[in-house]
Amino acid sequence: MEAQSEPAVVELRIPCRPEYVGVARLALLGVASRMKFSYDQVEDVRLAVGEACTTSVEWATKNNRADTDIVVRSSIADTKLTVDIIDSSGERREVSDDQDNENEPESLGALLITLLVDEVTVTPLNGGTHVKMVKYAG
Amino acid sequence: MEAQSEPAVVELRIPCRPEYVGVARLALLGVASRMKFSYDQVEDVRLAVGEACTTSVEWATKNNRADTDIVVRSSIADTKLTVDIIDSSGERREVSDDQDNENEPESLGALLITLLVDEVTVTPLNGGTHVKMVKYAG
Amino acid sequence: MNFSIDTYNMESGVPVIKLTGEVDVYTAPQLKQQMIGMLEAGANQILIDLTEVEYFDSTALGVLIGGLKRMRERDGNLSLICPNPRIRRVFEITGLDKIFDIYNSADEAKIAIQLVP
Amino acid sequence: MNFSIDTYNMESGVPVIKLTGEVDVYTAPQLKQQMIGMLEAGANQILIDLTEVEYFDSTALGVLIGGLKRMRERDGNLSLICPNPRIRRVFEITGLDKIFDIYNSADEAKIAIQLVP
Ligand SMILES: Nc1ncnc2c1ncn2[C@@H]1O[C@H](COP(=O)(O)OP(=O)(O)O)[C@@H](O)[C@H]1O
Ligand SMILES: Nc1ncnc2c1ncn2[C@@H]1O[C@H](COP(=O)(O)OP(=O)(O)O)[C@@H](O)[C@H]1O
Repeated sequence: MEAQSEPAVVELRIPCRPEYVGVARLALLGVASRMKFSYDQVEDVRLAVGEACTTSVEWATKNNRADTDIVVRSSIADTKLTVDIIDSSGERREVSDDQDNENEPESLGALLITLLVDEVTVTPLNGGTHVKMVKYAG
Repeated sequence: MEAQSEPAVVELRIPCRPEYVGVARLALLGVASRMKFSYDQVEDVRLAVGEACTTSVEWATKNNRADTDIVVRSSIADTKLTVDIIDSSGERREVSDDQDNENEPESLGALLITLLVDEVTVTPLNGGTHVKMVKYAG
Repeated sequence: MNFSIDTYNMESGVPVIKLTGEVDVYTAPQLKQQMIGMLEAGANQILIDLTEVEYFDSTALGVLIGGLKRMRERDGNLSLICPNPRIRRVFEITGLDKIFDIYNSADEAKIAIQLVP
Repeated sequence: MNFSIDTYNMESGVPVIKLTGEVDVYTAPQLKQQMIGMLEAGANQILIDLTEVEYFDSTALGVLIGGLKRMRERDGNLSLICPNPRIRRVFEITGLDKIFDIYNSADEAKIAIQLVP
Protein backbone atom coordinates (compact mmCIF):
# COMPACT_ATOMS: atom_id res chain seq x y z
CA MET A 1 0.00 0.00 0.00
CA GLU A 2 1.20 3.46 -0.83
CA ALA A 3 1.02 6.23 1.71
CA GLN A 4 -1.51 8.09 -0.40
CA SER A 5 -5.27 8.23 -0.12
CA GLU A 6 -7.30 6.14 -2.54
CA PRO A 7 -8.05 8.03 -5.74
CA ALA A 8 -11.70 8.98 -6.25
CA VAL A 9 -13.23 7.21 -9.23
CA VAL A 10 -15.76 8.59 -11.70
CA GLU A 11 -17.03 6.03 -14.18
CA LEU A 12 -19.04 6.74 -17.29
CA ARG A 13 -20.58 4.24 -19.70
CA ILE A 14 -21.79 5.51 -23.08
CA PRO A 15 -23.03 3.84 -26.26
CA CYS A 16 -20.15 3.45 -28.73
CA ARG A 17 -21.69 5.87 -31.22
CA PRO A 18 -20.65 9.31 -32.54
CA GLU A 19 -23.42 11.25 -30.78
CA TYR A 20 -22.26 10.20 -27.30
CA VAL A 21 -18.59 11.14 -27.52
CA GLY A 22 -19.58 14.68 -26.49
CA VAL A 23 -21.04 13.35 -23.23
CA ALA A 24 -17.68 11.81 -22.33
CA ARG A 25 -15.93 15.09 -23.15
CA LEU A 26 -18.27 17.06 -20.90
CA ALA A 27 -17.92 14.60 -18.02
CA LEU A 28 -14.13 14.81 -18.27
CA LEU A 29 -14.32 18.58 -18.41
CA GLY A 30 -16.12 18.36 -15.07
CA VAL A 31 -13.58 15.95 -13.61
CA ALA A 32 -10.50 17.82 -14.80
CA SER A 33 -11.76 21.27 -13.83
CA ARG A 34 -12.15 20.07 -10.24
CA MET A 35 -8.44 19.19 -10.17
CA LYS A 36 -5.32 21.37 -10.02
CA PHE A 37 -5.05 21.61 -13.80
CA SER A 38 -4.53 24.82 -15.71
CA TYR A 39 -7.13 25.88 -18.20
CA ASP A 40 -4.99 24.51 -21.05
CA GLN A 41 -4.45 21.20 -19.28
CA VAL A 42 -8.20 20.77 -18.77
CA GLU A 43 -8.57 21.37 -22.48
CA ASP A 44 -5.87 18.77 -23.22
CA VAL A 45 -7.70 16.14 -21.17
CA ARG A 46 -11.02 16.91 -22.82
CA LEU A 47 -9.48 16.63 -26.28
CA ALA A 48 -7.46 13.48 -25.53
CA VAL A 49 -10.45 11.64 -24.10
CA GLY A 50 -12.58 12.79 -27.01
CA GLU A 51 -9.98 11.40 -29.43
CA ALA A 52 -9.78 8.07 -27.63
CA CYS A 53 -13.57 7.66 -27.68
CA THR A 54 -13.69 8.74 -31.33
CA THR A 55 -11.21 6.02 -32.23
CA SER A 56 -13.36 3.49 -30.37
CA VAL A 57 -16.42 4.68 -32.29
CA GLU A 58 -14.59 4.45 -35.62
CA TRP A 59 -13.50 0.87 -34.97
CA ALA A 60 -16.95 -0.10 -33.73
CA THR A 61 -18.42 1.23 -36.97
CA LYS A 62 -15.81 -0.65 -39.02
CA ASN A 63 -16.30 -3.88 -37.08
CA ASN A 64 -20.10 -3.67 -36.87
CA ARG A 65 -20.03 -3.20 -33.13
CA ALA A 66 -22.01 0.02 -32.79
CA ASP A 67 -24.30 -1.70 -30.26
CA THR A 68 -21.50 -1.94 -27.69
CA ASP A 69 -20.49 0.52 -24.96
CA ILE A 70 -17.42 2.51 -24.03
CA VAL A 71 -16.44 2.72 -20.38
CA VAL A 72 -14.49 5.83 -19.38
CA ARG A 73 -13.07 5.53 -15.89
CA SER A 74 -11.31 8.52 -14.29
CA SER A 75 -9.14 7.93 -11.25
CA ILE A 76 -8.55 11.22 -9.51
CA ALA A 77 -5.52 11.57 -7.27
CA ASP A 78 -4.08 14.78 -5.91
CA THR A 79 -1.97 15.81 -8.91
CA LYS A 80 -2.55 12.84 -11.21
CA LEU A 81 -5.50 11.98 -13.38
CA THR A 82 -5.65 8.51 -14.90
CA VAL A 83 -8.32 7.83 -17.50
CA ASP A 84 -9.05 4.31 -18.71
CA ILE A 85 -11.07 4.09 -21.91
CA ILE A 86 -12.27 0.56 -22.51
CA ASP A 87 -14.22 -0.40 -25.59
CA SER A 88 -15.67 -3.59 -27.06
CA SER A 89 -15.22 -2.39 -30.61
CA GLY A 90 -13.47 -5.56 -31.78
CA GLU A 91 -9.95 -5.96 -33.05
CA ARG A 92 -8.15 -2.87 -34.39
CA ARG A 93 -6.89 -4.55 -37.51
CA GLU A 94 -5.63 -2.32 -40.30
CA VAL A 95 -7.01 -3.45 -43.62
CA SER A 96 -4.74 -3.38 -46.66
CA ASP A 97 -4.32 0.15 -47.85
CA ASP A 98 -6.13 -0.07 -51.14
CA GLN A 99 -8.88 2.40 -50.37
CA ASP A 100 -9.15 6.13 -49.96
CA ASN A 101 -6.87 6.76 -47.02
CA GLU A 102 -9.17 9.41 -45.63
CA ASN A 103 -11.12 6.56 -44.16
CA GLU A 104 -8.21 5.23 -42.13
CA PRO A 105 -8.91 5.83 -38.54
CA GLU A 106 -6.39 6.56 -35.86
CA SER A 107 -3.30 8.30 -37.06
CA LEU A 108 -4.18 11.93 -36.34
CA GLY A 109 -6.19 11.02 -33.24
CA ALA A 110 -3.37 8.88 -31.89
CA LEU A 111 -0.87 11.67 -32.57
CA LEU A 112 -3.03 14.16 -30.69
CA ILE A 113 -3.42 11.89 -27.67
CA THR A 114 0.35 11.40 -27.49
CA LEU A 115 0.89 15.14 -27.60
CA LEU A 116 -1.81 16.01 -25.07
CA VAL A 117 -1.22 13.64 -22.16
CA ASP A 118 1.88 12.58 -20.26
CA GLU A 119 1.53 8.82 -20.64
CA VAL A 120 -0.55 6.63 -22.89
CA THR A 121 -0.71 2.88 -23.35
CA VAL A 122 -2.93 0.94 -25.71
CA THR A 123 -3.64 -2.69 -24.87
CA PRO A 124 -5.81 -5.09 -26.87
CA LEU A 125 -8.51 -6.67 -24.75
CA ASN A 126 -10.71 -9.62 -25.41
CA GLY A 127 -13.04 -8.10 -28.01
CA GLY A 128 -11.82 -4.56 -27.66
CA THR A 129 -9.13 -2.15 -26.59
CA HIS A 130 -8.01 -0.55 -23.34
CA VAL A 131 -6.44 2.90 -23.63
CA LYS A 132 -4.88 4.20 -20.43
CA MET A 133 -3.79 7.82 -20.24
CA VAL A 134 -2.18 9.76 -17.43
CA LYS A 135 -2.00 13.52 -17.02
CA TYR A 136 -0.12 15.21 -14.20
CA ALA A 137 -1.30 18.52 -12.81
CA GLY A 138 1.01 21.47 -12.22
CA MET B 1 -42.72 -5.44 -26.38
CA GLU B 2 -43.43 -1.97 -27.56
CA ALA B 3 -42.96 -0.95 -31.16
CA GLN B 4 -40.15 1.40 -30.19
CA SER B 5 -36.41 0.99 -30.34
CA GLU B 6 -34.49 0.32 -27.14
CA PRO B 7 -33.51 3.51 -25.39
CA ALA B 8 -29.81 4.29 -25.36
CA VAL B 9 -28.35 4.24 -21.87
CA VAL B 10 -25.66 6.51 -20.45
CA GLU B 11 -24.54 5.56 -16.97
CA LEU B 12 -22.41 7.65 -14.65
CA ARG B 13 -21.02 6.68 -11.26
CA ILE B 14 -19.63 9.46 -9.02
CA PRO B 15 -18.46 9.63 -5.42
CA CYS B 16 -21.29 10.84 -3.18
CA ARG B 17 -19.52 14.08 -2.32
CA PRO B 18 -20.23 17.76 -3.03
CA GLU B 19 -17.36 18.25 -5.49
CA TYR B 20 -18.69 15.61 -7.91
CA VAL B 21 -22.27 16.83 -8.31
CA GLY B 22 -21.03 19.18 -11.02
CA VAL B 23 -19.74 16.22 -13.05
CA ALA B 24 -23.25 14.72 -13.09
CA ARG B 25 -24.70 18.05 -14.16
CA LEU B 26 -22.26 18.33 -17.06
CA ALA B 27 -22.88 14.76 -18.20
CA LEU B 28 -26.64 15.38 -18.19
CA LEU B 29 -26.14 18.62 -20.06
CA GLY B 30 -24.43 16.51 -22.72
CA VAL B 31 -27.19 13.91 -22.76
CA ALA B 32 -30.09 16.37 -22.82
CA SER B 33 -28.57 18.68 -25.41
CA ARG B 34 -28.36 15.74 -27.84
CA MET B 35 -32.13 15.25 -27.52
CA LYS B 36 -35.06 17.29 -28.86
CA PHE B 37 -35.23 19.50 -25.79
CA SER B 38 -35.46 23.27 -25.87
CA TYR B 39 -32.71 25.28 -24.27
CA ASP B 40 -34.89 25.78 -21.18
CA GLN B 41 -35.74 22.11 -20.93
CA VAL B 42 -32.06 21.16 -21.05
CA GLU B 43 -31.54 23.60 -18.21
CA ASP B 44 -34.42 22.01 -16.26
CA VAL B 45 -32.86 18.57 -16.58
CA ARG B 46 -29.45 19.82 -15.50
CA LEU B 47 -30.92 21.54 -12.45
CA ALA B 48 -33.21 18.65 -11.47
CA VAL B 49 -30.41 16.09 -11.66
CA GLY B 50 -28.13 18.44 -9.73
CA GLU B 51 -30.77 18.75 -7.01
CA ALA B 52 -31.29 15.00 -6.77
CA CYS B 53 -27.55 14.38 -6.44
CA THR B 54 -27.25 17.20 -3.91
CA THR B 55 -29.92 15.58 -1.75
CA SER B 56 -28.02 12.28 -1.95
CA VAL B 57 -24.83 14.05 -0.88
CA GLU B 58 -26.59 15.77 2.02
CA TRP B 59 -27.99 12.49 3.35
CA ALA B 60 -24.65 10.74 2.88
CA THR B 61 -23.01 13.46 4.98
CA LYS B 62 -25.71 13.15 7.64
CA ASN B 63 -25.52 9.36 7.70
CA ASN B 64 -21.72 9.12 7.49
CA ARG B 65 -21.83 7.53 4.06
CA ALA B 66 -19.62 9.94 2.11
CA ASP B 67 -17.55 6.95 0.95
CA THR B 68 -20.42 5.61 -1.19
CA ASP B 69 -21.28 6.34 -4.81
CA ILE B 70 -24.21 7.78 -6.73
CA VAL B 71 -25.26 6.09 -9.96
CA VAL B 72 -26.96 8.35 -12.51
CA ARG B 73 -28.50 6.37 -15.35
CA SER B 74 -30.02 8.19 -18.31
CA SER B 75 -32.32 6.26 -20.64
CA ILE B 76 -32.69 8.16 -23.85
CA ALA B 77 -35.74 7.52 -26.01
CA ASP B 78 -36.94 9.63 -28.89
CA THR B 79 -38.88 12.26 -26.95
CA LYS B 80 -38.49 10.91 -23.42
CA LEU B 81 -35.57 11.10 -21.05
CA THR B 82 -35.66 8.96 -17.92
CA VAL B 83 -33.00 9.55 -15.29
CA ASP B 84 -32.52 7.16 -12.40
CA ILE B 85 -30.47 8.51 -9.51
CA ILE B 86 -29.52 5.74 -7.11
CA ASP B 87 -27.58 6.40 -3.94
CA SER B 88 -26.37 4.36 -0.97
CA SER B 89 -26.64 7.29 1.40
CA GLY B 90 -28.61 5.37 4.02
CA GLU B 91 -32.12 5.98 5.24
CA ARG B 92 -33.63 9.45 4.72
CA ARG B 93 -34.96 9.75 8.21
CA GLU B 94 -35.95 13.22 9.38
CA VAL B 95 -34.60 13.88 12.84
CA SER B 96 -36.84 15.76 15.28
CA ASP B 97 -36.94 19.39 14.35
CA ASP B 98 -35.14 20.84 17.33
CA GLN B 99 -32.18 22.28 15.47
CA ASP B 100 -31.61 25.19 13.18
CA ASN B 101 -33.87 24.33 10.28
CA GLU B 102 -31.37 25.66 7.76
CA ASN B 103 -29.70 22.31 8.05
CA GLU B 104 -32.74 20.34 6.95
CA PRO B 105 -32.06 18.89 3.58
CA GLU B 106 -34.59 18.28 0.89
CA SER B 107 -37.49 20.69 0.96
CA LEU B 108 -36.32 23.31 -1.55
CA GLY B 109 -34.48 20.76 -3.65
CA ALA B 110 -37.49 18.45 -3.75
CA LEU B 111 -39.75 21.36 -4.68
CA LEU B 112 -37.44 22.30 -7.55
CA ILE B 113 -37.31 18.77 -8.92
CA THR B 114 -41.11 18.55 -8.90
CA LEU B 115 -41.34 21.82 -10.78
CA LEU B 116 -38.64 21.00 -13.33
CA VAL B 117 -39.48 17.50 -14.58
CA ASP B 118 -42.71 15.86 -15.71
CA GLU B 119 -42.66 12.85 -13.38
CA VAL B 120 -40.70 12.03 -10.27
CA THR B 121 -40.85 9.10 -7.89
CA VAL B 122 -38.72 8.53 -4.80
CA THR B 123 -38.35 4.94 -3.57
CA PRO B 124 -36.32 3.80 -0.57
CA LEU B 125 -33.81 1.14 -1.47
CA ASN B 126 -31.86 -1.19 0.69
CA GLY B 127 -29.34 1.28 2.16
CA GLY B 128 -30.27 4.19 -0.03
CA THR B 129 -32.79 5.87 -2.29
CA HIS B 130 -33.84 5.60 -5.91
CA VAL B 131 -35.13 8.79 -7.53
CA LYS B 132 -36.64 8.33 -10.97
CA MET B 133 -37.44 11.37 -13.06
CA VAL B 134 -38.95 11.65 -16.51
CA LYS B 135 -38.83 14.62 -18.84
CA TYR B 136 -40.65 14.70 -22.19
CA ALA B 137 -39.23 16.68 -25.08
CA GLY B 138 -41.30 19.02 -27.19
CA MET C 1 -13.10 24.92 -10.24
CA ASN C 2 -15.53 27.28 -11.87
CA PHE C 3 -16.42 29.50 -8.89
CA SER C 4 -15.14 32.70 -7.38
CA ILE C 5 -16.30 35.17 -4.78
CA ASP C 6 -15.32 38.85 -4.56
CA THR C 7 -16.41 41.55 -2.17
CA TYR C 8 -16.39 45.31 -2.40
CA ASN C 9 -18.29 48.26 -0.95
CA MET C 10 -20.57 50.57 -2.86
CA GLU C 11 -19.92 54.31 -2.50
CA SER C 12 -22.71 54.34 0.09
CA GLY C 13 -20.75 51.74 2.08
CA VAL C 14 -23.15 48.87 1.38
CA PRO C 15 -21.10 45.68 1.05
CA VAL C 16 -21.49 43.66 -2.14
CA ILE C 17 -20.70 39.96 -2.58
CA LYS C 18 -20.07 39.27 -6.24
CA LEU C 19 -20.33 35.62 -7.22
CA THR C 20 -18.99 34.10 -10.44
CA GLY C 21 -19.63 30.65 -11.88
CA GLU C 22 -21.42 27.72 -10.25
CA VAL C 23 -22.94 28.21 -6.81
CA ASP C 24 -23.94 24.78 -5.61
CA VAL C 25 -23.61 22.30 -2.74
CA TYR C 26 -19.82 22.41 -3.20
CA THR C 27 -19.30 26.16 -3.36
CA ALA C 28 -22.28 27.62 -1.43
CA PRO C 29 -20.51 27.13 1.93
CA GLN C 30 -18.03 29.81 0.82
CA LEU C 31 -20.90 32.21 0.24
CA LYS C 32 -22.29 31.35 3.66
CA GLN C 33 -18.93 32.06 5.33
CA GLN C 34 -18.62 35.38 3.56
CA MET C 35 -22.16 36.38 4.58
CA ILE C 36 -21.61 35.37 8.20
CA GLY C 37 -18.48 37.51 8.26
CA MET C 38 -20.45 40.55 7.11
CA LEU C 39 -23.25 39.86 9.56
CA GLU C 40 -20.74 39.66 12.41
CA ALA C 41 -19.19 42.91 11.21
CA GLY C 42 -22.61 44.50 11.78
CA ALA C 43 -23.82 45.02 8.20
CA ASN C 44 -27.52 45.74 7.93
CA GLN C 45 -27.58 45.91 4.15
CA ILE C 46 -25.95 43.29 1.95
CA LEU C 47 -26.12 43.08 -1.81
CA ILE C 48 -25.41 39.80 -3.59
CA ASP C 49 -24.45 40.22 -7.23
CA LEU C 50 -25.43 37.18 -9.32
CA THR C 51 -24.69 38.77 -12.70
CA GLU C 52 -21.85 36.36 -13.49
CA VAL C 53 -23.46 33.29 -11.94
CA GLU C 54 -24.22 30.48 -14.34
CA TYR C 55 -25.63 27.89 -11.97
CA PHE C 56 -27.54 28.41 -8.72
CA ASP C 57 -29.04 25.51 -6.81
CA SER C 58 -31.24 24.98 -3.75
CA THR C 59 -28.25 24.94 -1.40
CA ALA C 60 -27.36 28.42 -2.59
CA LEU C 61 -30.99 29.53 -2.27
CA GLY C 62 -31.01 28.15 1.29
CA VAL C 63 -27.93 30.22 2.15
CA LEU C 64 -29.58 33.39 0.81
CA ILE C 65 -32.81 32.66 2.71
CA GLY C 66 -30.80 32.17 5.90
CA GLY C 67 -28.99 35.46 5.32
CA LEU C 68 -32.23 37.30 4.57
CA LYS C 69 -33.81 36.05 7.80
CA ARG C 70 -30.90 37.26 9.88
CA MET C 71 -30.84 40.63 8.11
CA ARG C 72 -34.58 41.08 8.64
CA GLU C 73 -34.16 40.27 12.35
CA ARG C 74 -31.99 43.35 12.61
CA ASP C 75 -34.34 45.37 10.38
CA GLY C 76 -31.87 45.21 7.53
CA ASN C 77 -32.14 43.65 4.14
CA LEU C 78 -30.34 41.34 1.76
CA SER C 79 -30.97 42.16 -1.89
CA LEU C 80 -29.91 40.63 -5.15
CA ILE C 81 -28.62 41.79 -8.50
CA CYS C 82 -29.74 39.22 -11.06
CA PRO C 83 -30.13 40.24 -14.69
CA ASN C 84 -29.64 36.69 -16.00
CA PRO C 85 -33.10 35.27 -16.82
CA ARG C 86 -31.92 31.68 -16.41
CA ILE C 87 -30.87 32.29 -12.82
CA ARG C 88 -33.85 34.53 -12.14
CA ARG C 89 -36.10 31.68 -13.19
CA VAL C 90 -34.93 29.61 -10.21
CA PHE C 91 -36.23 32.35 -7.93
CA GLU C 92 -39.44 32.70 -9.87
CA ILE C 93 -40.45 29.05 -9.97
CA THR C 94 -39.83 28.69 -6.24
CA GLY C 95 -41.73 31.90 -5.47
CA LEU C 96 -38.62 33.39 -3.87
CA ASP C 97 -38.75 36.38 -6.22
CA LYS C 98 -41.54 37.64 -3.94
CA ILE C 99 -39.32 37.32 -0.85
CA PHE C 100 -36.17 38.97 -2.20
CA ASP C 101 -35.69 42.41 -3.70
CA ILE C 102 -34.10 41.58 -7.06
CA TYR C 103 -32.48 44.25 -9.27
CA ASN C 104 -31.27 44.13 -12.84
CA SER C 105 -28.03 46.02 -12.28
CA ALA C 106 -25.78 47.45 -9.60
CA ASP C 107 -27.00 50.94 -10.56
CA GLU C 108 -30.63 50.00 -10.12
CA ALA C 109 -29.84 48.43 -6.74
CA LYS C 110 -27.86 51.47 -5.65
CA ILE C 111 -30.73 53.84 -6.35
CA ALA C 112 -33.33 51.61 -4.68
CA ILE C 113 -31.25 51.01 -1.56
CA GLN C 114 -30.53 54.72 -1.15
CA LEU C 115 -34.24 55.50 -1.26
CA VAL C 116 -34.95 53.14 1.64
CA PRO C 117 -34.73 55.08 4.92
CA MET D 1 -27.01 19.74 -30.38
CA ASN D 2 -24.36 22.41 -30.20
CA PHE D 3 -23.37 22.63 -33.87
CA SER D 4 -24.44 24.62 -36.89
CA ILE D 5 -23.14 25.24 -40.36
CA ASP D 6 -23.82 28.31 -42.51
CA THR D 7 -22.58 29.24 -45.94
CA TYR D 8 -22.29 32.53 -47.75
CA ASN D 9 -20.20 34.11 -50.49
CA MET D 10 -17.70 36.90 -50.04
CA GLU D 11 -18.05 39.90 -52.35
CA SER D 12 -15.33 38.35 -54.52
CA GLY D 13 -17.52 35.25 -54.86
CA VAL D 14 -15.34 33.01 -52.69
CA PRO D 15 -17.63 30.64 -50.77
CA VAL D 16 -17.34 30.60 -46.98
CA ILE D 17 -18.41 27.78 -44.67
CA LYS D 18 -19.01 29.18 -41.21
CA LEU D 19 -19.03 26.60 -38.42
CA THR D 20 -20.41 27.11 -34.94
CA GLY D 21 -20.02 24.92 -31.86
CA GLU D 22 -18.51 21.45 -31.67
CA VAL D 23 -17.02 19.92 -34.81
CA ASP D 24 -16.33 16.29 -33.98
CA VAL D 25 -16.92 12.72 -35.10
CA TYR D 26 -20.67 13.35 -34.86
CA THR D 27 -20.88 16.66 -36.73
CA ALA D 28 -17.84 16.63 -39.07
CA PRO D 29 -19.71 14.57 -41.69
CA GLN D 30 -21.95 17.61 -42.25
CA LEU D 31 -18.88 19.72 -42.94
CA LYS D 32 -17.64 17.07 -45.37
CA GLN D 33 -20.98 17.06 -47.24
CA GLN D 34 -20.97 20.82 -47.50
CA MET D 35 -17.39 20.86 -48.80
CA ILE D 36 -18.09 18.13 -51.35
CA GLY D 37 -21.05 20.15 -52.61
CA MET D 38 -18.82 23.18 -53.19
CA LEU D 39 -16.12 21.08 -54.85
CA GLU D 40 -18.71 19.62 -57.21
CA ALA D 41 -19.98 23.10 -57.96
CA GLY D 42 -16.45 23.87 -59.19
CA ALA D 43 -15.12 26.09 -56.41
CA ASN D 44 -11.36 26.54 -56.47
CA GLN D 45 -11.20 28.70 -53.34
CA ILE D 46 -13.00 27.78 -50.13
CA LEU D 47 -12.77 29.58 -46.84
CA ILE D 48 -13.71 27.81 -43.61
CA ASP D 49 -14.56 30.18 -40.76
CA LEU D 50 -13.78 28.63 -37.36
CA THR D 51 -14.32 31.82 -35.35
CA GLU D 52 -17.32 30.42 -33.46
CA VAL D 53 -15.99 26.87 -33.12
CA GLU D 54 -15.41 25.70 -29.57
CA TYR D 55 -14.26 22.16 -30.19
CA PHE D 56 -12.40 20.73 -33.16
CA ASP D 57 -11.18 17.14 -33.22
CA SER D 58 -9.09 14.91 -35.48
CA THR D 59 -12.11 13.87 -37.52
CA ALA D 60 -12.70 17.50 -38.38
CA LEU D 61 -8.99 17.98 -39.15
CA GLY D 62 -9.17 14.96 -41.44
CA VAL D 63 -12.08 16.48 -43.35
CA LEU D 64 -10.17 19.73 -43.83
CA ILE D 65 -7.06 17.86 -44.98
CA GLY D 66 -9.15 15.91 -47.49
CA GLY D 67 -10.67 19.15 -48.76
CA LEU D 68 -7.30 20.85 -49.03
CA LYS D 69 -5.87 17.96 -51.06
CA ARG D 70 -8.74 18.11 -53.55
CA MET D 71 -8.48 21.88 -53.84
CA ARG D 72 -4.73 21.69 -54.44
CA GLU D 73 -5.28 19.07 -57.14
CA ARG D 74 -7.21 21.72 -59.08
CA ASP D 75 -4.65 24.42 -58.19
CA GLY D 76 -7.05 25.97 -55.75
CA ASN D 77 -6.85 26.43 -52.02
CA LEU D 78 -8.79 25.86 -48.83
CA SER D 79 -8.01 28.46 -46.16
CA LEU D 80 -9.13 28.97 -42.60
CA ILE D 81 -10.25 31.84 -40.41
CA CYS D 82 -9.28 30.93 -36.86
CA PRO D 83 -8.73 33.69 -34.31
CA ASN D 84 -9.47 31.41 -31.32
CA PRO D 85 -6.12 30.35 -29.79
CA ARG D 86 -7.59 27.22 -28.25
CA ILE D 87 -8.66 25.92 -31.67
CA ARG D 88 -5.52 27.19 -33.37
CA ARG D 89 -3.50 25.17 -30.91
CA VAL D 90 -4.90 21.94 -32.35
CA PHE D 91 -3.43 22.94 -35.72
CA GLU D 92 -0.15 24.01 -34.16
CA ILE D 93 0.57 20.90 -32.13
CA THR D 94 -0.17 18.66 -35.12
CA GLY D 95 1.96 20.83 -37.42
CA LEU D 96 -1.06 21.49 -39.62
CA ASP D 97 -0.63 25.25 -39.22
CA LYS D 98 2.18 24.87 -41.75
CA ILE D 99 -0.10 23.15 -44.27
CA PHE D 100 -3.07 25.52 -44.07
CA ASP D 101 -3.25 29.26 -44.62
CA ILE D 102 -4.84 30.46 -41.39
CA TYR D 103 -6.18 34.02 -40.97
CA ASN D 104 -7.34 35.89 -37.91
CA SER D 105 -10.42 37.46 -39.45
CA ALA D 106 -12.61 37.44 -42.54
CA ASP D 107 -11.11 40.79 -43.56
CA GLU D 108 -7.56 39.46 -43.33
CA ALA D 109 -8.55 36.42 -45.39
CA LYS D 110 -10.29 38.57 -47.99
CA ILE D 111 -7.23 40.72 -48.59
CA ALA D 112 -4.85 37.76 -48.76
CA ILE D 113 -7.04 35.77 -51.14
CA GLN D 114 -7.48 38.73 -53.48
CA LEU D 115 -3.72 39.18 -53.72
CA VAL D 116 -3.29 35.62 -54.95
CA PRO D 117 -3.47 35.58 -58.76
N1 LIG E 1 0.38 16.30 -39.67
C1 LIG E 1 -0.09 16.01 -40.91
N2 LIG E 1 0.27 16.78 -41.95
C2 LIG E 1 -0.20 16.53 -43.19
N3 LIG E 1 -1.07 15.55 -43.48
C3 LIG E 1 -1.47 14.74 -42.50
C4 LIG E 1 -1.02 14.93 -41.17
N4 LIG E 1 -1.60 14.00 -40.37
C5 LIG E 1 -2.37 13.25 -41.20
N5 LIG E 1 -2.32 13.70 -42.47
C6 LIG E 1 -3.05 13.16 -43.63
O1 LIG E 1 -4.41 13.51 -43.47
C7 LIG E 1 -5.25 12.47 -43.93
C8 LIG E 1 -6.26 12.11 -42.88
O2 LIG E 1 -5.58 11.84 -41.67
P1 LIG E 1 -6.06 10.73 -40.67
O3 LIG E 1 -5.16 10.72 -39.51
O4 LIG E 1 -6.25 9.46 -41.39
O5 LIG E 1 -7.45 11.35 -40.21
P2 LIG E 1 -8.77 10.56 -39.83
O6 LIG E 1 -8.54 10.11 -38.43
O7 LIG E 1 -9.82 11.61 -39.99
O8 LIG E 1 -8.92 9.41 -40.80
C9 LIG E 1 -4.35 11.32 -44.33
O9 LIG E 1 -4.26 11.32 -45.71
C10 LIG E 1 -3.01 11.65 -43.69
O10 LIG E 1 -1.94 11.23 -44.50
N1 LIG F 1 -40.45 29.09 -1.17
C1 LIG F 1 -39.99 29.46 0.05
N2 LIG F 1 -40.28 30.69 0.52
C2 LIG F 1 -39.82 31.10 1.71
N3 LIG F 1 -39.05 30.36 2.51
C3 LIG F 1 -38.72 29.14 2.11
C4 LIG F 1 -39.17 28.62 0.86
N4 LIG F 1 -38.67 27.37 0.72
C5 LIG F 1 -37.95 27.13 1.82
N5 LIG F 1 -37.98 28.17 2.67
C6 LIG F 1 -37.27 28.28 3.95
O1 LIG F 1 -35.89 28.40 3.67
C7 LIG F 1 -35.14 27.71 4.66
C8 LIG F 1 -34.17 26.79 3.98
O2 LIG F 1 -34.89 25.96 3.06
P1 LIG F 1 -34.51 24.44 2.80
O3 LIG F 1 -35.42 23.90 1.80
O4 LIG F 1 -34.46 23.72 4.11
O5 LIG F 1 -33.10 24.63 2.15
P2 LIG F 1 -31.85 23.66 2.28
O6 LIG F 1 -32.13 22.55 1.31
O7 LIG F 1 -30.73 24.55 1.89
O8 LIG F 1 -31.76 23.21 3.71
C9 LIG F 1 -36.12 27.00 5.56
O9 LIG F 1 -36.21 27.74 6.74
C10 LIG F 1 -37.45 27.06 4.81
O10 LIG F 1 -38.52 27.19 5.66
